[in-house]
Amino acid sequence: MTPADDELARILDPSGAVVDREAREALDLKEEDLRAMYRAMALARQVDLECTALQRQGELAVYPPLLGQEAAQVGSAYALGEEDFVFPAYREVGVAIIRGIDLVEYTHFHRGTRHGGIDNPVDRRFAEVTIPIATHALHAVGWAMGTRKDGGRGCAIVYFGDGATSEGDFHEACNFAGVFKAPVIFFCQNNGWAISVPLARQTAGKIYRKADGYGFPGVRVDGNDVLAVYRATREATDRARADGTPTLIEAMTYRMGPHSTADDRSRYQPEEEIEQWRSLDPLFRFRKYLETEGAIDHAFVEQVENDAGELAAEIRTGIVEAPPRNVREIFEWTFTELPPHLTRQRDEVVAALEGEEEGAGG
Amino acid sequence: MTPADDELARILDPSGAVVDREAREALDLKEEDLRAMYRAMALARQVDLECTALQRQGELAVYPPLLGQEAAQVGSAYALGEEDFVFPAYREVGVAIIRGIDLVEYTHFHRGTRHGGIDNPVDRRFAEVTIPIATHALHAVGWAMGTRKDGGRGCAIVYFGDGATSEGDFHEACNFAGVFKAPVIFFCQNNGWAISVPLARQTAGKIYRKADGYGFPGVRVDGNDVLAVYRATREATDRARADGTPTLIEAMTYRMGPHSTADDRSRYQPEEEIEQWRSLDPLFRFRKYLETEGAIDHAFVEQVENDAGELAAEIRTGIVEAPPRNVREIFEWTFTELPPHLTRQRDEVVAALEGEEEGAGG
Amino acid sequence: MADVTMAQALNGALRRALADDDRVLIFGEDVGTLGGVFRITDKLQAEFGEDRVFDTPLAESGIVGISVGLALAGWRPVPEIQFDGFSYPALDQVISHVAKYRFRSAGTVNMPIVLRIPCAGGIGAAEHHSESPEAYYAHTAGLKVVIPSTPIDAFNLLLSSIRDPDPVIFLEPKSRYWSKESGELEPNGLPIGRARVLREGEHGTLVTWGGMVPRCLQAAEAAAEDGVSLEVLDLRCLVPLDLEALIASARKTGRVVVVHEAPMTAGFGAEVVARVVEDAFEYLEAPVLRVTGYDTPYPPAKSEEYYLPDLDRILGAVQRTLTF
Amino acid sequence: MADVTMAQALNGALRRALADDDRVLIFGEDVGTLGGVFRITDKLQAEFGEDRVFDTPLAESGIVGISVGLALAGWRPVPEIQFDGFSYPALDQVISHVAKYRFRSAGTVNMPIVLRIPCAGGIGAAEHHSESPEAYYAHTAGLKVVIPSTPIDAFNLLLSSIRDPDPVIFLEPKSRYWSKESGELEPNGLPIGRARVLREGEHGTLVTWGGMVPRCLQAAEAAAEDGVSLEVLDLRCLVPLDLEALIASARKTGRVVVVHEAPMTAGFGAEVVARVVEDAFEYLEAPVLRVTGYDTPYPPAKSEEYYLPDLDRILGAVQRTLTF
Ligand SMILES: Cc1ncc(C[n+]2csc(CCOP(=O)(O)OP(=O)(O)O)c2C)c(N)n1
Ligand SMILES: Cc1ncc(C[n+]2csc(CCOP(=O)(O)OP(=O)(O)O)c2C)c(N)n1
Ligand SMILES: [Mg+2]
Ligand SMILES: [Mg+2]
Repeated sequence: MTPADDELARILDPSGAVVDREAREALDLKEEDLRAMYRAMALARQVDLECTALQRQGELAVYPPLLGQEAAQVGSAYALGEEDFVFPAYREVGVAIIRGIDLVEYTHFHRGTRHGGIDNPVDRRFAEVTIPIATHALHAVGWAMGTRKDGGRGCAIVYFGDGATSEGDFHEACNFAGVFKAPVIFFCQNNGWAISVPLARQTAGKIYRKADGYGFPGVRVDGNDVLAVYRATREATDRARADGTPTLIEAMTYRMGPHSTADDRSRYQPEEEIEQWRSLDPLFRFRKYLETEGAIDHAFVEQVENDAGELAAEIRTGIVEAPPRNVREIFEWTFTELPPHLTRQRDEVVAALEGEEEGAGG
Repeated sequence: MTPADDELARILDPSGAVVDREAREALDLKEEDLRAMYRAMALARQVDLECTALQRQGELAVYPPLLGQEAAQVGSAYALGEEDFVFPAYREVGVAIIRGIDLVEYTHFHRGTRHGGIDNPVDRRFAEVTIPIATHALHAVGWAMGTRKDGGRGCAIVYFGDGATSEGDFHEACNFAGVFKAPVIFFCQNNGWAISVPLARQTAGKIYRKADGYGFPGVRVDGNDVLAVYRATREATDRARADGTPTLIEAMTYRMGPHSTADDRSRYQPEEEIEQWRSLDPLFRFRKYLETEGAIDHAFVEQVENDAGELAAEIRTGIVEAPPRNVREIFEWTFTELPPHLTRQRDEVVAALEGEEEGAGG
Repeated sequence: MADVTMAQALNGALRRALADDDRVLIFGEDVGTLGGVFRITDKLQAEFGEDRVFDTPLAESGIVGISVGLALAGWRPVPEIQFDGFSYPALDQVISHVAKYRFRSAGTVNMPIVLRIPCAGGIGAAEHHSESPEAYYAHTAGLKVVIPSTPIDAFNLLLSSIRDPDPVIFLEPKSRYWSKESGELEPNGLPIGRARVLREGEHGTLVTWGGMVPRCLQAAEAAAEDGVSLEVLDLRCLVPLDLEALIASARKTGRVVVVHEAPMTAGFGAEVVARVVEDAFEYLEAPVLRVTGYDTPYPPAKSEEYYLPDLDRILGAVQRTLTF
Repeated sequence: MADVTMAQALNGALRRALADDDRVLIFGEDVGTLGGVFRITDKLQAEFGEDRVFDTPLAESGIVGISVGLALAGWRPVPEIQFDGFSYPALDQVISHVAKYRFRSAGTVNMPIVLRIPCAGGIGAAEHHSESPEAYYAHTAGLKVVIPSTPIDAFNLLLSSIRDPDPVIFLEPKSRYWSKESGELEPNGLPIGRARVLREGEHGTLVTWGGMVPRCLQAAEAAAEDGVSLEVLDLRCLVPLDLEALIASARKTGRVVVVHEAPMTAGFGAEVVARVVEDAFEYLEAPVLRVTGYDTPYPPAKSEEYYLPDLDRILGAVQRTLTF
């Protein structure tokens, strides 16, 4: 399960050198695209570090870092069109950045101020952050079926981990997608671990090869090679748009951080393994490549770093300074119209709060 | 999806002629085994017809016929050892016959006199009849894991249909079996239909090829060829006993009857398809073969028919003449010891019934 | 006016919903060619095409899970689960997503899903085919729970449920599928959340729903012969509960017996008791009692007559409240 | 006597069960090397080996489903579900098989499974990590439902649950994991099904369980300052329910308030009300009231203080019963 694996599609090697020149040439990416991808990866890394810091400072309840998975997220998301719909799990800040999601609102999820993290997912084409593993794969399939019924050319992409492939819902989603020719991309970030459980205890098969059982293609790609990920995803969207063929992409990457800020990974994750993957850093690899190609220079890298710092600061201010939400909302969010029993409960809370305020004020 | 399929393992062709002489020779079956297998298939068919008749006469609530699937059931069950544990779905009368299950008790399930149908499944090594599709696959895996922990050499075999492969539990069971090297045989009777849903709407993949995704072998076999099914199952038990390797067997067969006696298959099942499969009758095929080989003669066939008639009559008498079960039981079955709230409820019913009886008597 | 069965009424409601709103989709196991094992979707696929009415693979979590996605794509999914006992594999999708999606999106996305589930016993069915899961759903905040007992109600409540912007668990008591009522299958605007007094009475109230409604009416009939006048309240919707009607009847008669098929412990009957006690305590002449299925799994068909509340048990409870 | 936390007590009970009975197996997500996300299984794998204590793939239906098979093979499975909100994918296996297997086999097979589930809120956790699913299980006939509130009870009830021949849903209130009690982790023979009077009182009874126990004790404390003497009853087991203790207290004080975290509608509080009303009606001075979570999904962590019953709400309800 190292990136040296035979079946691994790859364009850049860990040093940033092009190993598949033909594939590289065939990519429909202009220099500005490459820069945008680099930028997104760098922003993702910075936002990720900031959120980890915010959690340590007590500003977030818990945060699951994406450290090390920037190429997998950015490469795949960059291959999407506007009409495509993202179904994230809980670690997809890199995807959110590409899709222009409001990161303050998104981070409020981790602060415990709101659930879901996305206002109006339908317009944003970005579903709520989803914690119950693999459940959202079915939502992606349903959306894909639905958009096809409308003659839309969008496809759905669902992000999940290696552990998620063990859940029944993953299976049902793949099977429905195959049967209904739902234009979905099942994007697995195989980061080697599901909390403390290593891949070998998760499945005895290979993830990308599970696709065959559902009658659609499965591909394995170097998840730390942003260009290879881009290509695999673009090919998948092409297939999906053509006739609804789904694809399962297994992006081989690595969770460089803990499972979440609540995790003590020293109990299970071997230092040597982390060390080994450190040399495969996706951001470093891509920067080397871009520098070699002359697509970016020092000034650009610095500018990106600045922007990243600003974005991080914006998120910090945004969440720390947000006024508390009104507790009325939890009643109003439940149903479109308040039924009598909820009205009663809402009024009780509101009266109590007003009583308190008055008490405090008087 | 006709038996002419490329990947189909087969020993006898539909006319009963041997197409794979080598495989036939390699089978560890004596003539008496062949006769026992034939006998079981013939009994299964007769019991099946009897149960259908019993249902039509109002003696059973509902019955799901196995007509056409005798070879798949008998061939696989005959390959098992005494230490092996059967996890049936709801259509496995042929398996029950091989395993010496009390068919009167078993048929009481369909009469609605009791659930499950099996007294003491642990001793019988035959689990309760299971209606919720695919759920029992996990039970089989658990038992197989458990028996291995005890150093037992038994393996579990779980019977299910093509439709069952769509359920999440099927997937989780296969995945657990692969990870834990649980000695399980996943035996799929692909009879072309899940009630009214044809295979093509059930999955876009091939069933036996799903096994690869879990890291263990999958094989497809002519399910109407009892010898081929026997061989495939025996090979699977060998692998399972050797090191716990699971196997998924897809037995290509056909549901010659309705889904159940409650079903109106004229709404969906094409007559021509049934007709086509009629020529592939598993019992006929095996009899032809045995006759050609001189393993059975007319007298034997007649004797078996007699025995089958007697068995059917026994079942009929057994269920029709059984005294009604005591309603107290439903309280006693729930927990090992009656908790206070159930004692109260039980006493209420018993008092009411005794009141009625006294009322009637007095 | 012709007689219609509840099965026909439900079929009629689905046909009408498909015709009136081209965003309505119907799917599930065997709902297409076969028209459903109870024929509730009979001929709908032929009429509206495979795009609108389609069979799914055999996977209940899948059926409900894709409903969430279809709703996000602007459709109004009306999935069917084949039987009560097979609704459980879908509980995670129902509880974690269907019920919560609006909440999770801070009120920005609706989930107009109607999950139809034939439910409950009394028809001599096999194991797992006679479950009464209403309490699981009623306890899950974010769901509405509807359970009609007559054909005309079934027609109208199914239409209102499909028009509702929020998720509705629509329970269809199988023992009522073949019950008949004379009337037109014309929408009467009946909203979700209204109970119905099926019979007025003075001395006590039977509160019930679904398959137990006719039995309670029979009990009231029988009691009347003994000079006891019972009111019969068919809740029709468990969430939202028609508190007004419930409390009015409890206050009026002062004696309440709740009747349902599900096991007693933590069944919805307990909720009815708790509401009545909270809002009508000073009017109560006797404890509010429950007559329900026993706290055992649903028994084999041949024993269901002992398990389900019968006239004797219902009248026995009424008697206890009258002589308290 | 040293202080022990509930987390330590549970760990101690599991260690003891593994040592005393070599048929006991512990498994679930991350219970091995990691020792569970709450460390309840800390060091058990190292001590008892991978054969007895093992990590499973990420699949809850699988975890519970293999438990049924392991029980058939003569083992005593003690699986862990990582969080309340992830217990739902396993509901089908729990309802259709774990709860029913003994029944289905006509009483010939036991299912000695203890399903451990960290539950409920109050710890500022993320979505789906603060659910109170006890009513779902309590309504499912064939299950016992245990929910301790103190370390020593947790220790003893977990041991009795593991020794029980029938399936037990063992709910562990996360907000109590770090609560301390001084005492020995020595089995005291406490059986399943006994409530506990944590504080005696005269004017009213607070009935509660799990995470709300300390809050009810605080409320009783506060009430005492105003001269109101409240009894606090910790149910500890919802099924079987200790009717005797419940009814005795209700009869004694005549005023009962039930407090729980789960949403009100069809929560287990309703069952408590119904039982009290059925068996203590003539002793009641006031309606039995409920103070519970609201009928909304569990809110974001920052709002949970408004959602969970607090002293004001509890005392307000007590006041209503006192001044009724
Ligand atoms: C249904 C469900 N079960 C358990 C959990 C608890 N949990 C959260 S993340 C996680 C591991 C997920 O691993 P993987 O799918 O590989 O994704 P990764 O976290 O590595 O990105 C677990 C067990 C959950 N969120 N949902
Ligand atoms: C979980 C669940 N969902 C639905 C059903 C209803 N049902 C009973 S049999 C059946 C079709 C099963 O098809 P298949 O697995 O191919 O087996 P076959 O009946 O053909 O032997 C269905 C949908 C069920 N028993 N369990
Ligand atoms: Mg992972
Ligand atoms: Mg089939």
